[in-house]
Amino acid sequence: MTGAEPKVTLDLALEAGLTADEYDRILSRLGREPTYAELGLFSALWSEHCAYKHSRVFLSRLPQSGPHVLQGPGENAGAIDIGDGWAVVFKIESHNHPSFIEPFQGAATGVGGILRDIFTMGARPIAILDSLRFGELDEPKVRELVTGVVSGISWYGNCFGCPTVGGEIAFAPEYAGNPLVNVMCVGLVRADQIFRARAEGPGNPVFYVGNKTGRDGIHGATMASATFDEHAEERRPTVQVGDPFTEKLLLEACLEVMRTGAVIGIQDMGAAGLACCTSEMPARSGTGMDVELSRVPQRETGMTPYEILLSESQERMLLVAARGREEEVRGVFAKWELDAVEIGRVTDGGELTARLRGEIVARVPVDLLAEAPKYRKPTAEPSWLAEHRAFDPLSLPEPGDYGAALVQLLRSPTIASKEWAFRQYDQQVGINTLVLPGSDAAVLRVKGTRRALAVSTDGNGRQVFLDPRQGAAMAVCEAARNVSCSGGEPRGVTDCLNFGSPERPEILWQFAEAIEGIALACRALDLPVVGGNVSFYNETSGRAILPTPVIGVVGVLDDAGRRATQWFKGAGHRVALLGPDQVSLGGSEYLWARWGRLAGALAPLDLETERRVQAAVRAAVSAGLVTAAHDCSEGGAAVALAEGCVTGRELVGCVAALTADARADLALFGEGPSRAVVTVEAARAREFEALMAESAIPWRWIGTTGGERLVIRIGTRILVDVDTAQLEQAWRTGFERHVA
Amino acid sequence: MRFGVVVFPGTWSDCDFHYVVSEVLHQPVRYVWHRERELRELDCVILPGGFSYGDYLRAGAVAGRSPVVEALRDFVAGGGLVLGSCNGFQILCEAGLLPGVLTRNECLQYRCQSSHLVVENVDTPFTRGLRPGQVLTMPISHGEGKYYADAETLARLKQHNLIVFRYAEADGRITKQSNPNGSLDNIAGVVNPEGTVLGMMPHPERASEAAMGGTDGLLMFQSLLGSLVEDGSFLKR
Amino acid sequence: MKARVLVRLKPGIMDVQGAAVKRALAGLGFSELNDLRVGKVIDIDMNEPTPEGARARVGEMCRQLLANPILEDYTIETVDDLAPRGAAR
Amino acid sequence: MKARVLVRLKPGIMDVQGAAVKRALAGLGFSELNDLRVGKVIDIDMNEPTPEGARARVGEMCRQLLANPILEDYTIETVDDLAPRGAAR
Ligand SMILES: Nc1ncnc2c1ncn2[C@@H]1O[C@H](COP(=O)(O)OP(=O)(O)O)[C@@H](O)[C@H]1O
Ligand SMILES: [Mg+2]
Repeated sequence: MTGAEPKVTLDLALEAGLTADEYDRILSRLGREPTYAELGLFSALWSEHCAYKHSRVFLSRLPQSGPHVLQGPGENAGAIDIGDGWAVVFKIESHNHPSFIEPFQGAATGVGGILRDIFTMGARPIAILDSLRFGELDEPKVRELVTGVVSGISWYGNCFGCPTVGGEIAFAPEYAGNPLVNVMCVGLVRADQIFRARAEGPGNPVFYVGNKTGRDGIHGATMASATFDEHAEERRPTVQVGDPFTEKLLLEACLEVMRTGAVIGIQDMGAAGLACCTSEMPARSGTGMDVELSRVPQRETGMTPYEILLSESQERMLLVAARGREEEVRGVFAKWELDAVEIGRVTDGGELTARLRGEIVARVPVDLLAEAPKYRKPTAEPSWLAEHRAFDPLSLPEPGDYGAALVQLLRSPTIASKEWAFRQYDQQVGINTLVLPGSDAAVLRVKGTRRALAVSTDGNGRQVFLDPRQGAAMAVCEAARNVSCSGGEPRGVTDCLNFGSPERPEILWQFAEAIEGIALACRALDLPVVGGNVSFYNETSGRAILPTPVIGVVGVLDDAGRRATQWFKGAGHRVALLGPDQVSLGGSEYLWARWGRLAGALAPLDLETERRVQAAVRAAVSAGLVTAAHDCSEGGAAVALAEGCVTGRELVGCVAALTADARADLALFGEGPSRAVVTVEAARAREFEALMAESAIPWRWIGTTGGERLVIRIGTRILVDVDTAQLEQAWRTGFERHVA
Repeated sequence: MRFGVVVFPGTWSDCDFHYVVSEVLHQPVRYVWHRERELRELDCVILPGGFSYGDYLRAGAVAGRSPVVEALRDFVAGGGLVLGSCNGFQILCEAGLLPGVLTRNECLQYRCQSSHLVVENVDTPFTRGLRPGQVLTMPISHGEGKYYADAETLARLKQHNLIVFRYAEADGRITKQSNPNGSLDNIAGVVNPEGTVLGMMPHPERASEAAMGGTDGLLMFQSLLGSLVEDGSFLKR
Repeated sequence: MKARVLVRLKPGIMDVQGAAVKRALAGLGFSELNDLRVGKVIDIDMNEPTPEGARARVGEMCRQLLANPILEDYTIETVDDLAPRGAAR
Repeated sequence: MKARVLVRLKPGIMDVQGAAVKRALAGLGFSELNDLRVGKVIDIDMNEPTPEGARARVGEMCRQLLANPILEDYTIETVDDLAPRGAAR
């Protein structure tokens, strides 16, 4: 074996991020010391990022199957049947750490990675959603991060040609040293033409396709230590740089080559690059792989086997073709001016063999690489949580001016309009987007059918912080409710779980609880989780982010014409508030924006009520009864009403009355699950009432649209009476004024 | 009318134009690969939006020197019609088939939004079904759409009425606020002196169905089809 | 004083622009290219009497804004270095 | 042979990016700037033995692709011009 690389010792293994036990396990399975390249394989594939060592035992709690599931977790992305022979393929992924180091390229390559996950399945990406969390905007560093991340997403998605149709941006000091950049992608494929990351048929050729390999992103954190670097002073850049143009060519070439029938399996080279593909693909198929590293197209000279195996250069795929059909594969990639090089073949015997000019540099059983140890580390409820939760927000004084408090909330960057971001995103390429960003969920038609898809992402770190189980369940409910309010029936979930270090019992407790919550909500709403991503270690100097599960939901509208948007459509429509009355200021945006406090208890969640409210909203939308439907979440009923007034093309006023049995600020700004505001033309009020009675949900009429002001009263007391233009101004500029 | 939609590496509005021509207008249409030189059987060639060759050096620069664009010169000389939208407009300018150049948006950001266009020239096959001064609503989606030409060229454009669309308010007033990218004189689209090559930054294909939020783009396609019927002179050969 | 800053991607960082331009030139018949990389040139005219002073201030500008230290290297040339030496249009 | 092309906006063409960078630098306290413009530098490594030959070919590249004559001027420097000051020409 090659002598150019250092001899492997326990110390080196520890430096590579393995534990002594793990190293022992490798020694005993191999029956010898691993080579340097082999150690690299283990270090990468047994890393938390690739192997989910700390999360796997918990993730198994999530419901993953259902009548519509075509592909659950375990492949590059999940797939759900949507009827008419079509399937949606979707997944969400994080790129938090790279985006903090280099916001533009980090976010851009995040988009690139998730797009590849979708099109390796044979699906054409039709929508991107970006869910972002940052520290507070008064810090210049945060503003730089925001502009860098948004322009990176804009550049990659726009150049590639997939519309960005939704997402979120929220702010909290806990994200200052660790922003979250989660990107979801949705693709469409014929249900019987889904491709998988398999390496079947010993003897079949293995092709490397796409961009050349450089020294990008070789996990510098572990092994690129000064000891082995001849030029320690010019530290190797580990940042990956995106190339959306090549990715677009790769998309077209992959979809075209898949149509030839010559492709057996394909996987994108994401984390741990070639090492990951050459072990995972055969491991899934009970085969092995024998590859010649010198054939890998390289951008730089003198790359070592270690570097070639572990490079995370972007826009690359590994493809297994049917023997005898190599020319077809080469032909398609040549047409798109991309490298497609046969670097090896599928073998039997279950080993990955990597060679450099014939000489073996690594030979490892693929099941050993693919089966990293799993851990169930201790969990413990944080000692401080009870105290946070015990706080009673009603011990704080009421605001003197409720109208001003509402304006302040609308101006809060988390609630304010995100148009500054999404107008930098192409939202329409593909001409499918029926509802653009700015409503509860984006709606995209499925050409050639009457159907449409509704998609949304949601997650509220504050609620999860105070009550991980219920907060995470509420995130599922909110994302699904956004889809339901648009008229879509939620069909599937993808989740991105952003947490601190799992080695701390209280963080792992948050994680475990959050998964329980997601599982409970998904069961209640009949939603399978078909894919997702775990991002741990989101902390700086011991300070973790708010625990932030981000939930992506995809729903189906059987009739694309029967959809709803959130803004009021004109005067004289009756306004109804659906869902329970019980709300809380605990963990609310109001408590944060006004008092800077993150404390209190959440309003209770009843999943059966949630299910029924969503079904009722959908029934009303699909019966064509509602003129607007809007989820009632951050900022409570007052903000939901104000958004109805100001988020459409024209301002529409509203007069509404809330219940008198609670304190005024609680009634106005209190947050609780399972609620939505809908408007109904007066002439159809009876029909709507009948439908609500049938749905057996709590609801009531609260007002009428019209005029130029938003007026909210409780009993005879007028609490809010503000010009819609003033509300709009606050909402439109609240975020943009910080970044423009 | 036989349409061709050109596909460069990096083009992305190709499928959208193809869809509108075949599914909305029910006209024959085929994709034209960027290496093709044979365009004679077509009546109208569309250069769609996208990021041809990544737009890495300058938008449209590399595509503007490709075989199909070279072939366009003969095609145009033979009376063929060419519509370039978004990246297609950038390519036509880079190729010298239209005067001027498109540069980075003045705000230095990409912009995807609805825009209003006032129609200045209805003497082209693309606009003959419209009224002078008519206001159209169409989306834009670009990072490099700021039209620039030197003073002499601008004077010539005006003198020969070669400016077809200008960014405007909903009521047709030309204002600085309605100019989304800082284009010279709010220029959104120009045509060659023969009226047969139109370049525009907005996306008519995204405004060709009511479900997509408007049909003003369709008016241009209908003008095109109308021109074929009414006036044989727009037929080439 | 005039100064010129050249900002270029660090060696090893993939230059997507350069690769695309190189390919395009090859397509136009320029087959003699071994390598082509695209960077930025920033021409500065500043109130600063000495080349040393200019160099120091511009270096500060590079560190604070003009170059991204993770991806880019920079070189600074002041009027001295820029004196004509046969560079032709 | 190595060559370097500087592509810059023609004088008189507004440089929005340059203006934005200048503003940002002023915001950081660099008040001594009179003017700042941003252009491109293209570094070429080519199979061409003579500076004259390189200059001619690169000129051709500029005319055909690298610069847009409506907007941009270009300057070509070959290895001679790039040699460190004081080194033999
Ligand atoms: N980063 C973003 N990218 C695209 N769209 C966004 C982004 N942030 C917010 N949006 C859009 O703005 C609208 C409001 O977002 P949000 O306040 O999260 O709504 P809700 O509270 O109803 O979930 C949604 O349509 C959402 O998709
Ligand atoms: Mg939300």
